[in-house]
Amino acid sequence: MLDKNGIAKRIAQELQDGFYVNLGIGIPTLVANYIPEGIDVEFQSENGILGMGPFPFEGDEDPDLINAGKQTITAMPGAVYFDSATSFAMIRGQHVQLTVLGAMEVAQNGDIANWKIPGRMVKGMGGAMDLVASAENIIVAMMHTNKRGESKLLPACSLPLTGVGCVTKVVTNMATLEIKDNAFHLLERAPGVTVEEIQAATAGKLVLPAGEVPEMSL
Amino acid sequence: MLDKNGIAKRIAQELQDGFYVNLGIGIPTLVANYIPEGIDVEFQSENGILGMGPFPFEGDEDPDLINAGKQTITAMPGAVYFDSATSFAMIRGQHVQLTVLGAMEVAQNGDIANWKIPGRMVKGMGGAMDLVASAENIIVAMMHTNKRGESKLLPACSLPLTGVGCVTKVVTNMATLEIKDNAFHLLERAPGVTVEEIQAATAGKLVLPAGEVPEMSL
Amino acid sequence: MAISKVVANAQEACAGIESGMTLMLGGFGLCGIPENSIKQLVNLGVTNLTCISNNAGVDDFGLGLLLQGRQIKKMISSYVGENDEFERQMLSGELEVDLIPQGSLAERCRAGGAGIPAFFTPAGYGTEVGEGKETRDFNGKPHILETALTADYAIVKAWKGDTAGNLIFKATARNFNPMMAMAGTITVAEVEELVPLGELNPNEIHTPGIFVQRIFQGTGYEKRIEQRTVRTRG
Amino acid sequence: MAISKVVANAQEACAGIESGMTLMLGGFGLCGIPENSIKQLVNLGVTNLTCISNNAGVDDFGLGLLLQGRQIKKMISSYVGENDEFERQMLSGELEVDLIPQGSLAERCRAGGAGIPAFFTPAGYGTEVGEGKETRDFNGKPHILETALTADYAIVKAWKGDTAGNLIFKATARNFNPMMAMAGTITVAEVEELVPLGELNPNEIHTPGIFVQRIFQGTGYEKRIEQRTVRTRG
Repeated sequence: MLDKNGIAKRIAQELQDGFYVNLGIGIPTLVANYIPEGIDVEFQSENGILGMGPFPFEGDEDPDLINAGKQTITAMPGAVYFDSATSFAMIRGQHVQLTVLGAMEVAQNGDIANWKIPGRMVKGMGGAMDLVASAENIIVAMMHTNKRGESKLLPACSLPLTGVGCVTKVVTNMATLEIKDNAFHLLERAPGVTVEEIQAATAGKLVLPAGEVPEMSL
Repeated sequence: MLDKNGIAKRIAQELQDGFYVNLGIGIPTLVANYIPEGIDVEFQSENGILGMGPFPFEGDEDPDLINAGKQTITAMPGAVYFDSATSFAMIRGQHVQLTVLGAMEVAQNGDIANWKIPGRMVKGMGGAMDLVASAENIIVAMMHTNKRGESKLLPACSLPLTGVGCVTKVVTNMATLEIKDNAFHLLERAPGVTVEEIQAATAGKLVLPAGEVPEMSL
Repeated sequence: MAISKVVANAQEACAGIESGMTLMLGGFGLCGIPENSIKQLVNLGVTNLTCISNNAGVDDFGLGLLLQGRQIKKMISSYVGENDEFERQMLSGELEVDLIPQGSLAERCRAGGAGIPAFFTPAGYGTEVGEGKETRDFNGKPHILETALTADYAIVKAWKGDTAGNLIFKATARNFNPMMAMAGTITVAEVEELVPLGELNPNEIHTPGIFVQRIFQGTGYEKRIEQRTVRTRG
Repeated sequence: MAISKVVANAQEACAGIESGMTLMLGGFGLCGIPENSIKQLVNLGVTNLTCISNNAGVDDFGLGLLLQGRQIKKMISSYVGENDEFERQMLSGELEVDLIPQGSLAERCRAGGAGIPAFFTPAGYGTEVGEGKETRDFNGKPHILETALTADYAIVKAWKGDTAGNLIFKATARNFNPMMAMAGTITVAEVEELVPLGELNPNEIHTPGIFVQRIFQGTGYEKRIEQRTVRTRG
């Protein structure tokens, strides 16, 4: 079973040289800590920076320099600042090659719900709806089940949708899954997790590969 | 009868303190030479400058600094450069208070034609269609008749239109006219021009004021 | 001579703002918000405001101050997760809320300023956001029609500005400020530093002064940090 | 580490451009045009091009060079008044021409780069430009629906650029270059000065490198002036 950092580490393997990447709040943010050797990527934060660097050293925080999670950050050499319209021109115009988002629910057809629990949590969608409607390569990073132990990989989302048919891959604490043909296709098991455990924790349609299910190599 | 500079001088009287102004190619460009005392205006050129100044001194020409007529220009203190999309955001968004344009024909309903003579002259509309479709205050600066002596103030335009029902005022070598209620309303005579001469040179519906027609004071 | 937009302070800059008006307020979280003008709105005591702003501040800062005083009737935002009072007023129905995808919010403000009354975007298709909106496929992909946003007053915060209203923003404090500056019938800009005409490089200006009607140099910027995140020195 | 976009020269930058492709070329008149790349297009001898560019150069410079060699099948422009060969080919029917209002051209390129497939504008309503296009009233005023433009290659010219493809333009040589940079499947940027990473102020960059796939430092810029207009010293 992976922890949050493990999920991030696994997703970092999806980074390719030359990718511009948007990382959502939460687990996705951690992906930046595991960029593979010899790979050049740049991180876009939708509030208006490309070339986002690590958190500042204590005392170096600049209130005018934050990421989309409102955290203080730094800028890498070659970074650039821009306004919100330009930022979403990058996103909507598909200039960002990889988007990593958290989710409350993912459906077997690629639907995602991550912005609203009616009558209870009303935080807003922020940039998530633009991201999922536009990106061609969307990976969801999340726990396989919620706090009550219920599967977050569903036949259909029960919560209000953020986007339809858009998620291409899901990496959880238990598995890596590809979404296609209206099903979750199991690609990898997390270390120490059995196929049976994944089956039990997946409410949506799960398709197993012909042979063995490989364990993630992290 | 006015010459081109006279027309420009008369139009300059329409400038008000705080106006952003777009001047078209030709006679309109000359308006900048006659800004009334004590009035602050700024000239926008749609190729990407606000705060356009006079032509440069010989030897100071910068090929990267031109106006929409491709003429070398200078920038005033407080000037700003921007891209074409932003430039037309200013125009389309009605942030420019006065637009002065040349025309081949103006109709009594405010239609204007100034970009194309079918089968003969095909230069393109440039920014004129955006300007006339957006501006609320459009003055046409032109000769009252064409080279063949035919009226350019018509019941209806015969040439392909640049915009519909948009011209609010016309200043020619002979007169100042307001367009409203589907007619040209004569406001002023140019020095030495009689009402009869204006009537003879105006093919569209001409409405005379109740009393005397004042002569322009230049 | 360039047109001067200078006013003395937030009081003069906010003159004319009345109850029931629609305001745009720049900023992302607490970053790049017009602190001086927000305080003046509290002082003015205007109510029934419709506020268009990406966020709603925190309970005791930014737009949260207007929420505390029940000055806001309706918020148009993309994310309001940092404000308990907001959530309370929203869930209780005291506050009308229109939540909009962040990119659509930015583009709708720009459109409002640029004379584009409506545009198609894929964001929100198939979700609550798309309900009741016109849908059309382009290149085989569904899009929804979104309309422009404008405001009686747009209130923005810049780093530097000159007397002609030209603005330069700093780092990610730029965010929504440039588009909102375009979309106000009256646009108020407060700046950390107001400089004389000609001091800003015309190549480096983010918001041309034509979009700004009033500018003043603010005072006492607090620039509160919402999430102070640091790493330890190695 | 930022992603490097550097190629050696116009030859490498234009690799892959083939006959029949759609190209966007920045510039207004002869101001801010990609001189090196245009020469390389002449060298490549590619034909049947669709060129999207505000103007068509003059007879012996800029896009006029491609017209002389009959390399262009179709031009999409707003104003072509300075080119006799253009007018001859157009009136004789050798050259297809789509004339577009300048603001719509700029906005359609931006839309293409920004994932906005279509938008409404008042420009061209009631004229030839509006014929056959969807019309709709907003606030009592008629508008027409215009669609986004994209290109196989967008070729732009900047003043300074860094290895990550970030661009800064000079004065009015900016014009169409930033929007076209957004709208190319492959965007080529030629710059007068290519600087190392970190040398450009991230606050002053006009075109973020994400929009640029290839960048090189051009040589021998002629920067021809179309209308040299001066005043005499007093």
